[in-house]
Amino acid sequence: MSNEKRIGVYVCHCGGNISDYVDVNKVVEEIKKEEPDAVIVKDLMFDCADASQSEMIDDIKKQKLDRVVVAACSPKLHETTFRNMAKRAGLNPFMLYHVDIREQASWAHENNRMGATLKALAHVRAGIAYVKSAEPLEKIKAETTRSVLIIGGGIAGLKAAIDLSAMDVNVVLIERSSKLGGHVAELGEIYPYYTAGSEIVKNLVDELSGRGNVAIFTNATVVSYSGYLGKFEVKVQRETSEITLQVGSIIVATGFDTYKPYTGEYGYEKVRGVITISELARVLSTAAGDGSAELIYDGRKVRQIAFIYCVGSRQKPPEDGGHANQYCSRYCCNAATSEALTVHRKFKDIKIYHFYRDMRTYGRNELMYESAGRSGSIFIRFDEDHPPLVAEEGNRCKITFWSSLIENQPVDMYVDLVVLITGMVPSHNEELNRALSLPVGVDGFYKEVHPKLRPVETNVTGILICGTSQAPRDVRETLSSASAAAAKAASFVLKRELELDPFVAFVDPGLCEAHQECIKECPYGAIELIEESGKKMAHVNSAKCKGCGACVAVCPTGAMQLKGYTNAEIKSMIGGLAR
Amino acid sequence: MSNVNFEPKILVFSTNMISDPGIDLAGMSHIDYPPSTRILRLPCSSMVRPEFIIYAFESGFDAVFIAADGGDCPYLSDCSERTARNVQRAVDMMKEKGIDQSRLRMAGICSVCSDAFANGVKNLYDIVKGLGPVNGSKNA
Amino acid sequence: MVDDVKALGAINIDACFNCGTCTAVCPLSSGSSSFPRRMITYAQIGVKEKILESPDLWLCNYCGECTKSCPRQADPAETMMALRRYATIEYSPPGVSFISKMIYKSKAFALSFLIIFSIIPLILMLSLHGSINSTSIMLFSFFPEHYIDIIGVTLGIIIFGIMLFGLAKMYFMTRKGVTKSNTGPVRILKWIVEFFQTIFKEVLAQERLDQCEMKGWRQRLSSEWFIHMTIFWGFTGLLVTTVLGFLLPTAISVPLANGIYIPITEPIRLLGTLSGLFLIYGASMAIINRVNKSRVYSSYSYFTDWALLIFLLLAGLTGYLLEMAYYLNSPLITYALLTVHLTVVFDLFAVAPFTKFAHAFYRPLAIWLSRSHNYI
Amino acid sequence: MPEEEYDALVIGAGVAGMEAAIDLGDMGFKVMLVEKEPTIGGKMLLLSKVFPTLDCASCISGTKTSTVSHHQNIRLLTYSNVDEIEKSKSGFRARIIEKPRYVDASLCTSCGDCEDACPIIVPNEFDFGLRGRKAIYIPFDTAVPKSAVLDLDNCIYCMQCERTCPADAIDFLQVPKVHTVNVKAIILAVGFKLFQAEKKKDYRYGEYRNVVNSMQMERIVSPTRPYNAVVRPSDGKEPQNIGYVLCTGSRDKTVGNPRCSQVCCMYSMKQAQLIMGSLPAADITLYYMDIRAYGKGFEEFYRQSRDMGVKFVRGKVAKVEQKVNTDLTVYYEDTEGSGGMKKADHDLLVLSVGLLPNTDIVKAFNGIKVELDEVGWIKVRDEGKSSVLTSADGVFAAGCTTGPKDIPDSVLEAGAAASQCAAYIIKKMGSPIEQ
Repeated sequence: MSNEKRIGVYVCHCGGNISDYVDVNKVVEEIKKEEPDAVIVKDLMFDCADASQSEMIDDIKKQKLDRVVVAACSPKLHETTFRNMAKRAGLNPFMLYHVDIREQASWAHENNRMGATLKALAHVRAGIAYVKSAEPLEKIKAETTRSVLIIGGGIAGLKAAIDLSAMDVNVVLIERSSKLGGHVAELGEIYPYYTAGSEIVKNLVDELSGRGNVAIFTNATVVSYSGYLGKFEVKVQRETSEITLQVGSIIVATGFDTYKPYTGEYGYEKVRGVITISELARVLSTAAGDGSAELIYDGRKVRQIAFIYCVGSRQKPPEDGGHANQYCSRYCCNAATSEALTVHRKFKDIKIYHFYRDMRTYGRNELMYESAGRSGSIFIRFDEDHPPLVAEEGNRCKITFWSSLIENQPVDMYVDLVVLITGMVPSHNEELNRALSLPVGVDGFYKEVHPKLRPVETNVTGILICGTSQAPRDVRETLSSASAAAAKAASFVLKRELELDPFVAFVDPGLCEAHQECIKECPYGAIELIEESGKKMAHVNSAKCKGCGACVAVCPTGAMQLKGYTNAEIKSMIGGLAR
Repeated sequence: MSNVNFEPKILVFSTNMISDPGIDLAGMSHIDYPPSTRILRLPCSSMVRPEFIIYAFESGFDAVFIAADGGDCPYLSDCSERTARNVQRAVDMMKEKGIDQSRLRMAGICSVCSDAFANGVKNLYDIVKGLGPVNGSKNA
Repeated sequence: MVDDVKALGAINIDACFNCGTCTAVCPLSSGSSSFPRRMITYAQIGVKEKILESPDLWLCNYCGECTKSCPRQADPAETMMALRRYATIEYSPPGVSFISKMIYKSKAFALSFLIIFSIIPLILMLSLHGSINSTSIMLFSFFPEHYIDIIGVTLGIIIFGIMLFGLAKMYFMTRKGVTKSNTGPVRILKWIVEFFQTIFKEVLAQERLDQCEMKGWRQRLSSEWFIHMTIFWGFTGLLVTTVLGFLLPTAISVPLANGIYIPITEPIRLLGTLSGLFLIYGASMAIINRVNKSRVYSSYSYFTDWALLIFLLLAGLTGYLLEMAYYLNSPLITYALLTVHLTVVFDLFAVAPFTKFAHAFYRPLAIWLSRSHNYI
Repeated sequence: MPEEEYDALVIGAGVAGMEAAIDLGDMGFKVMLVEKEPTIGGKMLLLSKVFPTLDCASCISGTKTSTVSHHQNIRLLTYSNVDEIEKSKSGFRARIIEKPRYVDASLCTSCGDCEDACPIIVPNEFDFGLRGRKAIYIPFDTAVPKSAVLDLDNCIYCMQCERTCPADAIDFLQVPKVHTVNVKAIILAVGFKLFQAEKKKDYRYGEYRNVVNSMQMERIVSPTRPYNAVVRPSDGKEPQNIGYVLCTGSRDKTVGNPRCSQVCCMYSMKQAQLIMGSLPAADITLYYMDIRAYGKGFEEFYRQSRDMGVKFVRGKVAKVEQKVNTDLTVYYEDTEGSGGMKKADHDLLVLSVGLLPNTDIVKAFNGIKVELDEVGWIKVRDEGKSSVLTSADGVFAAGCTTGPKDIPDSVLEAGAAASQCAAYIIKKMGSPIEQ
C-alpha cells in the first residue's frame, strides 16, 4: 500500500445554513494549509445537489481520490446519499466519512461563530484522520441453509411450519411428546371464534400434511447445537437414535404449562368440588347440552358455580424476595368468560359467580364479558388482600368473600362447584434452555431481544422464539407470533446468501493474549477461543457478531477491535478533534 | 486557578442510532451548549474503551461526556450497565493519573433527549471550568 | 335474588359492570348514600338485607339521569324501580306478600285480582242498593251512605293494617342498618323537626322531584314534578273530600240522600271538583308521557304502572261524569256512574299496598328516616 | 407514467406498515410502501416513551424509519393516497396519487428558513393543535423524510418562502403525480383514529381548556414537547394534581363503542410515571374500571406505578365542571370506597381516549370486497387460521387495522402479515429468489 493518500474534502454551505455561522472559507483554508494529503478541498453550496455529486464523482475519477470527507448536515440525512455517490465513482463507500457541521456545529452555536467554526474544523480534521486510517470494507456474505428447525408441535410450532413450508422453506418440526397439538388439542370451544381446540389443531395438521418439504418427528428432543445463523447444526434425540440436522434458523415454540394450585389453595384437593379451568374445559368439551340439560359433576347436581380468578397469576411479590408469578396470564379472563358462556348455553339455570380482580377482557372480548353477564354470570370484584375463602359445608362449597365493591363486608355463599381460573407458567425445558442457551426473563418465559424492535429474536442470532414460550397469549395471538417468527426465519434463509453489515469485531492476532474477557462480555456468543499455530486466541464469528463493540471496551490488550471503528481510527479521530 | 479565558474542551462519545440523533436535535432546536464540545460517534456506548477516555485527556481534552444509549440500544438492553462498568475502570485509571474524576460524565441520552444532553454538557463545562485545564490539575 | 329482581322489571341489571356513573350523576347522591350502583351490586350478589335495610331505595324518584348516562345501558333507574317492587313485596305481611308478588309477576293474576275486586263491590252494590228514584237524583237512597262508610272503613282498616305492618317492618329493618352515634333529646328533637320537614317540604311540596328539572314555566307545567304534584294533590284532595263528607254529613251526605242540589261553591264540593281536575290532568299527562316514552322514566312501563295510572284517571273521570250526570239531572246514568266510580275507587284502594301506590307511605318514611338519620 | 411492478403494496407507514415492509424486503420481495401523511412513522413516532419498558418511541421507530427509507427493496411514497385498487392479471392494480408538496424533497435540506419566512400560522396537527405551524412547514423535528411541505389551503401566495429558500426547492408548479402500480398482494396497515373526545359531552373536551386528550398529553410529556415544559394549556401553570379519565370513548355504549381499546390503561399509567419524573411533586389519579395490564411485563408495570404513588380510583368519571380558576371538578363514585357520589379537584384532566377504526381505504377497493366488522375495523376472515387475513384473497391486515393493539402486538402482527403475504405470493408466483 502506498503511503500517499489522496483525500478529497467537501465542505457544504447548505445555502447559508452552515456558512452563516461557520466560516466555511476559513475551514477550507485551514485544511489546505495543514493537510498535504488533501488533494482537493472545496466548499460547495449544496454538497447533496446532483451537480455537486457529479463534481465529486469527476474529482474522484480524475484526481484518483482514494478517500473522501464530506462535511455537511447530519449523516442520518445524507450518509447513504454520499456513500452511493462513492460507489458510483468506483470508490469503496466506506472510504468516505461524513461529518456533521450543521446540526452539531452551525445550528448548535449560532451565537458563537468562532466556536462553531472551530468545532466544524475539528470535526473535519477528525473526518480526515478517520479516512487516513480507514480500510475498504465489504458487506459480509454468508451462505444459508434453506431449512428451519421448529421445536414444539403445539399450535405455534404447527403454524410456523405451515407458513415456512408455504414460503418454500424446508421445515423439520420436533415435538417431545407423542402427539401434536399441545394444550389446545385438549380444549373445547375456544373464544372468540367458538371452534373446538381439537378442531383448530386438526385444521393445522391437515394443512401441513402432504407437504413435501416438512418433516415431523414426535418423541424427539434437542441434544445440542453448534454453528450460527444460516448454518446451524442441531443434534436431535429420536426415541433410540440421534440425528443431526443442518438448518439455517431455529424457532422455539415450546409453549406453556398450566399453573397447578398447591394443595389447599382455595380448597384445591381438599374441598370436594374445587377444580381448575382446564378440568372444567374438559368436562364441557365432552358434555352435550342444548340449554335444557343439567350439569352433574362428581355426582353432584350443579346449580351454582364460583369462578375464582387470578389463581397463580398476579401474585404479590413476597416480602422475603421469594418467587411469585407476578405477571398477568392474559388469556384467563377471556377464557373464563368464554367457558361461562358455554356453561350458560349448554345448561339450564346455572348461576356463575365470578370472583375477579380486574376483568381483563380487552378489545372485542369486552362484548363476551357483557354477554356472560346477561346470560347468568355475576361478577364480584375482590381485592388482592381479601381473597375469597373456600370451605366444605354439608354437601356444598361455602365461599366467604369480601367484595371491594361493597366495602369488603364478609358475605357467605354456597355453590356446588368452584373453578379456579389458573394462569400459565413457563414450561420446564431446562435441558433445551441449556442446549440452545436460551435467555429466560424474570417471569420465567423466554426473553426477546427487544419487545418492539426485535420481538421474536433471541441473543443468538437465528434462534427465534414465539407463542406462549415467550409470554402468556391466547390462540389468535400465538398464531400471529408464530407467523412473525416464520417471517423472520424466512428473511434469514430465503435468500441463499445473507448480506451482513461489515462492522463486525475482529482480533488482532499479534495482540491477543487470550484473556477471554471478550468471550464473557459478548452477549451474542460470537467469540470463541481457538488455537492457531500453537497460540490460544479469541476468534470472532462474524455471522454471529452484531457489531456493538462491547468486546472492544473490555479487551485488556486492545486486540479486539471493530471494523470501521478500529482503535487506530478512533484514536486518530480523538487526536483530530483535540487539535 | 480557574481562568476566565479557559475554554474547557469536552469530548462527547455518542452513538449512531440513539444519542447522536439526540445531539442533532439539540442543534435543530437551537439549544445553546458550549461550542468547545467535540462529538465522536460509535455504534454503541458499551464500546468506549477506558483507554479512549484516557487518550482523550492526554490529547488535550479537559472532560469526556459519554452520551450512552440507555434502554433504547438496538444492540444490547443492558448496554448502560456495561458502559458504566467501563466508565468505572476509566475512573480508576484516571485516579492513578491524578485526573479529577468529575471530568468524566456518563448520561443516558435518547434520540430526542436534546435538553438532557445540553444540560449535561453545560453542567460538565461549568465544573471543569472551575477545575481548570487537565494538565493544570495534575500540578494542583 | 337477581332473577327475582329481573322478573320485577330490572331486565338489564345483568349488564351492570359497577362503574359508578349512575351514582355520580344522581342528583340525590351525596357523599354517603348508595344510589344506585351499590343497590344494584347488592341485588347482583343477592344481599337482600342490605337493600331492605336502606331507606335509600325510596328516595329515588326516577329522574332517569342514571339510565341516560349508563355506559353499559344497564338501565339503573328501572332497576331501582324493580327493587322498590321487590321491597314492597318483602315489606308486606307474610300472608299477603304473595299478592304483590303475583300482581307484579303475572298479568293474569293482576287482571283476575282486579276483576275480583271489581266484582265484589259490584255484587255488593247490586245486592245492597236501595230505592231507585228515576225522576230525581237521590244518590244516597240508591246506595245508602252507611254502606259506603262500612265498606270504606273496613277496606281502610285492612289497607291501613297492611300498610302499618309494611312501615313497621321497613322502620325496624332500616334501623338495623343504621349506626347510632347520638342519643337523647337532641335526637328526639331532630326527629320531630325532620318529621315536619318531611311532611311539608317533601310530601306537600315534593321538593325532591323538583331538583331533577328546573326549566321555564311552560316546561314546568309538563314536568315530572308538576305531574306528580297534580296527581298527589288531586288524590289527596279527593281523599280529604271523602273524609270530610264522612265527618260532616250535613254538607254532602244529607243533601245527597234527600235530593237537595249542592251548589258548586260549596267548599267541600269545590275541593272535590278542583282535586278531580288535578288528578285528571296529572294522570292523563303521565299516560301521554308513557305512551310517547318521552322521558327515561317513562320508557319502560310495567303492567301495574299502567293499571295504577288508568285507575287514577278512571277515578277522576267517572267522578266528573258523575258530576255531569248529576248536573244534567239524569238519575239512572248517575246511579250507574256511581256504581262504576265506587268500584274504581274500591279497586284503587284494594291494590294500594301491593303496587306502586305503596310508595305513598314508604317514601315519606324513608325520607324522614334518611333526614333524621343523616343527623345521627 | 409507465406502470410500476412490485411484489407487495403496503398501505400505511406506521410501525406496523414499516415492520411488514422491512420483513418482506428482507425476504427479497419488492415492496411499495405508501403513506398518506408527509412523514412516516405513524402515531408511534409522536409518542414520548412507550410501555412497558419505557423505551423512547422515537429511538425505536427511528431505527425503522431509517431502515425503510434506505432499504434496497422498499420504495417509499409519502404524502400519497391510494385512490383505487382493482383486480389485475398479476394480482392488483393500484392507482396512487402523490400529492404535491410544492417543495422538491430532493433539494430541500430541511433548514427551516422557509418556516421562519412564512407569515401564516395554523394549528399543528402533529402536536394535536397544542402549538402552531406555518403554512410551509417541516412536520416535526424527527420527521422522516425531513423535508418541508407547503399546505396550499392556508398559503397566501406571498412567495416569501420561495424567495428565502437557499436551495430553490420551493416549486409552486408541482402537480399531483399519479403512480399506477401492479402488485401481487396488499398489506393494509392503516392504523387507527383517536376517539373524538368532544363526543363524550359530559367531559367537556374542547370547552374547558384544561381538559386535554391523552395524545395531547403525550406531546406535553415528550422531550420534543410544545411548551418545553409540562404545563397546562389555560394559563401555563405547572399542574400539580392531574386526573386521568380512562375509558373515554371505550366500553361506553353512550358513544357507540362498547369495546375496550386495549392500550389506554397502560399508556395512562406510563404517562403518569413520566409526569412523576418531570413533576415529582404532582399528584396523579387514574379513574378506572378495570386495569387491563395484560401484556408481557404490564402487570409488573402496574404494580410499579402504584408503588411510585400513582393513585388508582375505581370509578368512571360521570361529569366534569370547571371552577373559576380553570381547575376542574370531577364527579365519580369511588366504587371501592364508602360509595356515594364523590367530587375531586384537578388542575389538569387527561381523557384517555380510545381507538377507533381508520378504514376509509376500503372505499378504494373496486370490485373487491374487504369487509368491516360492526364497529368498522377490517374483519378477520378466519381467526383460527391467522388474524391477518381479510375477506379478500391477497389482502392482508397488520397492526391496528383489525382492532386496537399495543406496539409489541402490532409489530408481531406485522410480521405475521408479512409471513402470510410472502406465502401467498410464493404460492402464486414462485419464490423471489427463483424469479
